Amino acid sequence: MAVTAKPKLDARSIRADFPIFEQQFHGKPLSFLDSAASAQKPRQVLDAMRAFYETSYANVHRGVYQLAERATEAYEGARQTICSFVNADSTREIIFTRQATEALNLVAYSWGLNNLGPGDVVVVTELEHHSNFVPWQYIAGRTGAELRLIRIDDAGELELDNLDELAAGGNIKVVAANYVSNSIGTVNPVERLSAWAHEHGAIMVVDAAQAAPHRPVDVQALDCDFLALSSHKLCGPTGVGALWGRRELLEKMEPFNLGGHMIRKVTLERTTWGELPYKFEAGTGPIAEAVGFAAAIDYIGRVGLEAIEEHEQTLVTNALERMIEIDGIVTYGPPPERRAGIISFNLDGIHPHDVAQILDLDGVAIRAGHHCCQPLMSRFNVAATNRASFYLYTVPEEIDRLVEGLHKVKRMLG
Amino acid sequence: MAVTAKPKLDARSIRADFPIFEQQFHGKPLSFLDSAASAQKPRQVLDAMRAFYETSYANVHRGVYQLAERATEAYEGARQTICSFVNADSTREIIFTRQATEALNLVAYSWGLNNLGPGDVVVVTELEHHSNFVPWQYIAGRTGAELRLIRIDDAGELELDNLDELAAGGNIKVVAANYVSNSIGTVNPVERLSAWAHEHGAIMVVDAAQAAPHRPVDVQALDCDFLALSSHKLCGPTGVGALWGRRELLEKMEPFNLGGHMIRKVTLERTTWGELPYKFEAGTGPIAEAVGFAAAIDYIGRVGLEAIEEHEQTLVTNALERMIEIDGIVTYGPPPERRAGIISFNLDGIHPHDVAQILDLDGVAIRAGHHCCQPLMSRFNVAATNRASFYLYTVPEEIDRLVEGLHKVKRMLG
Amino acid sequence: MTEFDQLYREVILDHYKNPRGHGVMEHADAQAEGQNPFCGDEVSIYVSFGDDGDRIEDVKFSGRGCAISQAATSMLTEMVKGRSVVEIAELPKEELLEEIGIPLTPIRLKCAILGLGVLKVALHKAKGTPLPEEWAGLDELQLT
Amino acid sequence: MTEFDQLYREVILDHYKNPRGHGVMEHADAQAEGQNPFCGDEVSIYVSFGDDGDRIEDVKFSGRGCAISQAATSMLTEMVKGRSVVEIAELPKEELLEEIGIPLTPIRLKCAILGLGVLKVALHKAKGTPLPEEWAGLDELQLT
Ligand SMILES: Cc1ncc(COP(=O)(O)O)c(C=O)c1O
Ligand SMILES: Cc1ncc(COP(=O)(O)O)c(C=O)c1O
Repeated sequence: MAVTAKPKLDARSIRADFPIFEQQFHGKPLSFLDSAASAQKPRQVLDAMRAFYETSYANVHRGVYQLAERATEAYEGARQTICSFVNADSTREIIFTRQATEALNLVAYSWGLNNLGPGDVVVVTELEHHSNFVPWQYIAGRTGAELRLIRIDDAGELELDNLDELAAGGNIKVVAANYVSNSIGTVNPVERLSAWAHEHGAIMVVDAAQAAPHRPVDVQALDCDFLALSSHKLCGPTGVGALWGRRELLEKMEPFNLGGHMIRKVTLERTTWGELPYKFEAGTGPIAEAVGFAAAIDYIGRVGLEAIEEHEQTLVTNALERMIEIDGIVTYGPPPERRAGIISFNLDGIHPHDVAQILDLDGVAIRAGHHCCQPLMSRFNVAATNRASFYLYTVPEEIDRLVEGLHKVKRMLG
Repeated sequence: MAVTAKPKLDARSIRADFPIFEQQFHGKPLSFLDSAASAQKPRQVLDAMRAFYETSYANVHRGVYQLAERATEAYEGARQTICSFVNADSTREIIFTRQATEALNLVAYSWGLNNLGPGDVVVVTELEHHSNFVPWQYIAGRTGAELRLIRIDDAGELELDNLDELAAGGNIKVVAANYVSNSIGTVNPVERLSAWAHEHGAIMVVDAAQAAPHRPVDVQALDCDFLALSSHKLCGPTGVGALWGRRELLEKMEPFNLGGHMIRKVTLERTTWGELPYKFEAGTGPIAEAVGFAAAIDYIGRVGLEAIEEHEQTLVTNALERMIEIDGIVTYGPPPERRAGIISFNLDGIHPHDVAQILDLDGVAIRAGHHCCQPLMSRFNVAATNRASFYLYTVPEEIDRLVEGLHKVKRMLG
Repeated sequence: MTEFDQLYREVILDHYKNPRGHGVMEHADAQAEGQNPFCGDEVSIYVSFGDDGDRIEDVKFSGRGCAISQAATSMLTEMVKGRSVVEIAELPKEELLEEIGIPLTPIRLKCAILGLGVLKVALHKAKGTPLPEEWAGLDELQLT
Repeated sequence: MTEFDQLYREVILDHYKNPRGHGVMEHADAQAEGQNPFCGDEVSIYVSFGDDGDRIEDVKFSGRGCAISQAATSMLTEMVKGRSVVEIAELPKEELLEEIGIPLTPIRLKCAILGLGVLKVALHKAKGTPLPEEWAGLDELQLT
């Protein structure tokens, strides 16, 4: 990448693009600090979908008439946008899915069911979201393969020293890891895991659901084999995500969902599969959602992912500094330079539900729970944490409000 | 159902709700006669989704804060709307999927993979859309079960006389049929198939993707076990559909996709599944799409499904009368009173692509192809047909334009 | 009254800060654990019956949860002591909710009634009292 | 010129109504079938080589398709006769498209080049000429 002038991001003017911030909650403006669960949507994305429905909507691919051609062009254009976004070689490697979860299930079922067996090992990390944990556990269970964990240290970073122990006495076939942890924000050394996976002849599956909104994701640089995305985390609509997969692998794989659009020829005796990527896209696709997904990628692309990452890092650094001064607070996760804009924490003795509830009464929205990471919660020996997460529309005052709110919680329930 | 005054539908005023009709194509107004592939969207649906994103958007279920509660309420409210729409007993029986195709795959994988084996028989009809054919063929293949076909007669109606022959020498486990054929509009006697399936101890799976937009669908009256829907066919957004399933069956089934939201507790050793319907809803759901789906159901509900059915029947009767006068035309399918607003036809010697292309030049959009029904095409010994399909916004002039267009095609290419 | 005062009214805070019946019972006549799948909170309930075996003599609970769930379970222990097993097995959740007396959103409702659900499971296991499906499955995890 | 005239210009209609090279070849030196997965159209191509084996002597085609695909395949038979196997194996689709000379949307493009693809498959099978993956898979269905 060329060296460019330092990226800048004007969160206040970005914020004006997001209609959700125009209303008040409990008589106060909204501090939405839960973007790691799902991001808000800018007008540009909503406009793109509406315009699509109003002027270009039809079912795609088979229609001869103009409207169907327009719709197909928009849908395939969105695929091209995603292809560039992750720096893939070809749009044939981009499969539209419902979200990252389904993308990961597609790999687990379609690759896993047919390639795993007794003696084989699937390695996941203790940091995984359930969506990159449970599918592997389930398919390993069905096929007789074994599931093993890369553990984390107390700072929430992967323990990579004993990887070779982990590999002992088994045939590693899959390594699955998230790029950024949604619970504690850790940025994982995916390149290193890919190299290790490939040394063992295993495939490397990357869950980039939480990374893609915050930093550039480049499948060539990561040298992985599969990568999963969700639109709704990066300011796009719900109902759509994508799987990138290495073509040689996708070509050898069985399809997952079956039905319309993914076939070549159907007879009673036998069905043959269509070409990539259609082989994996059964039924009517998330057409308008794909258009919105692409509009969101364009939107965050215009802001600049480097700028977004820097903005979040400034916020996290600042927030962490002020939060650790609160008496009895415990924060989880690595230092700011190795994490995305996510802070998980607990206030000693006060349940996260109460923290989140009291903050909400002041219009500050954070998440409280296990964040779909129960293995990680067990590791830290808690049932739940509070999580504040930042995004391109987060302004510094929201951190003030968060910190003030936490002081108030302590006064009330401490 | 109580006897009510004859339903009325004012297609012209309904049409004004659909922004797509405000533009021109090739300098002519749009006659959109491809609603069987996907319906256009009224402003009311687009507004509902936009308002949701602008005022109530957050990820659902786990958030303690107000915005998340609002979003959850809207999402679960949509589930309630669908529950009433199909007359299900409980919202626990309504599972959000991407579309009908995924709903059918869910049943084929989750029920089929674990309940089918050698000696078992899966029965589908020759009328099926690939989405209710290929999943069964694939899962039957994986499990060693056998796939058998209920054939159709020359009018495109199921041959039910020899059902018992079909059952001979095998253990019927699944009967899968569409309620309305998307290719030729046949309305199938699902109640009768359900009774037959249950006599044999089989489950009855109904693909209602094409029925639900056009006539009331009542899972109690149909007495089926599973039923699949797509939002985009009934004026709702893409990216969402639903599966209704009988609770006793759903409860005994393994999950399909795995990940966030569908679990109860995850440990390295073992994961337990959440309650219905969440057990089948891994990952972030199609939240805004569900809201739009419900808005579409409300919309067509206000117009009235009986009124829609009657309107389509008038159009079909009229169109068929005029079309059969065209020299060399072949139409497929049953008489108007036993079909939905769908007419498949061929103009002797002229390829459907050319027919559709020439009609498009006059702003008339019809579909040409196999309509994802290759087994049916083989039955009629054609590679493709033309298909004109009508919906609540179709006005009689569009039939004039269609018929005129067909005459023109004959002049040009005949 | 502010929203805060409504939600965390004095009696709730009192039960939260000084929970009644908090602790473990060594030789319980009935016992169950359960958890709220939405937040992962876990509660264990211990019951001892009176000599006739038909009455709840004492109830204790352990585990951790939010103020609402802790306070609600604490109130529950006071509410059920001395009442008959059958009566409590059938106790509508509304009775507990009335006692709690604060507006609850669906997600907080699950916190408030977790203890009651686990108590019903404990009675079901020890006495075979009916367990409506609303309450079933809470204890499914004891094996993990 | 109207859009109709553009799309169905005279030469297209002529080839469509009077296709050249339409028919089946009994003892073809090379042969393949293929289909357009989007519309289900099927085309069979038959080739006979000259005595040296390096040149295309004759080409015939059968199957059914739309005006565009029929006309394009008909034009193709005229275009390739007498040319070398290697040359046709490498023939860029643009050359055929230029000959067709009408604006094609992506979906009609597939109709237009189906015959060319099947021809390339036939040469590949008979002569082992390279088959770029753009053309692969067209004949996958011959088993069904
Ligand atoms: C009868 C029938 N079944 C299934 C489908 C598949 O619908 P979807 O693509 O929305 O899953 C369709 C739509 O084409 C249909 O008409
Ligand atoms: C790291 C990570 N993986 C996977 C997911 C699942 O995303 P989705 O629910 O959109 O499939 C999430 C979102 O919660 C996530 O943060």
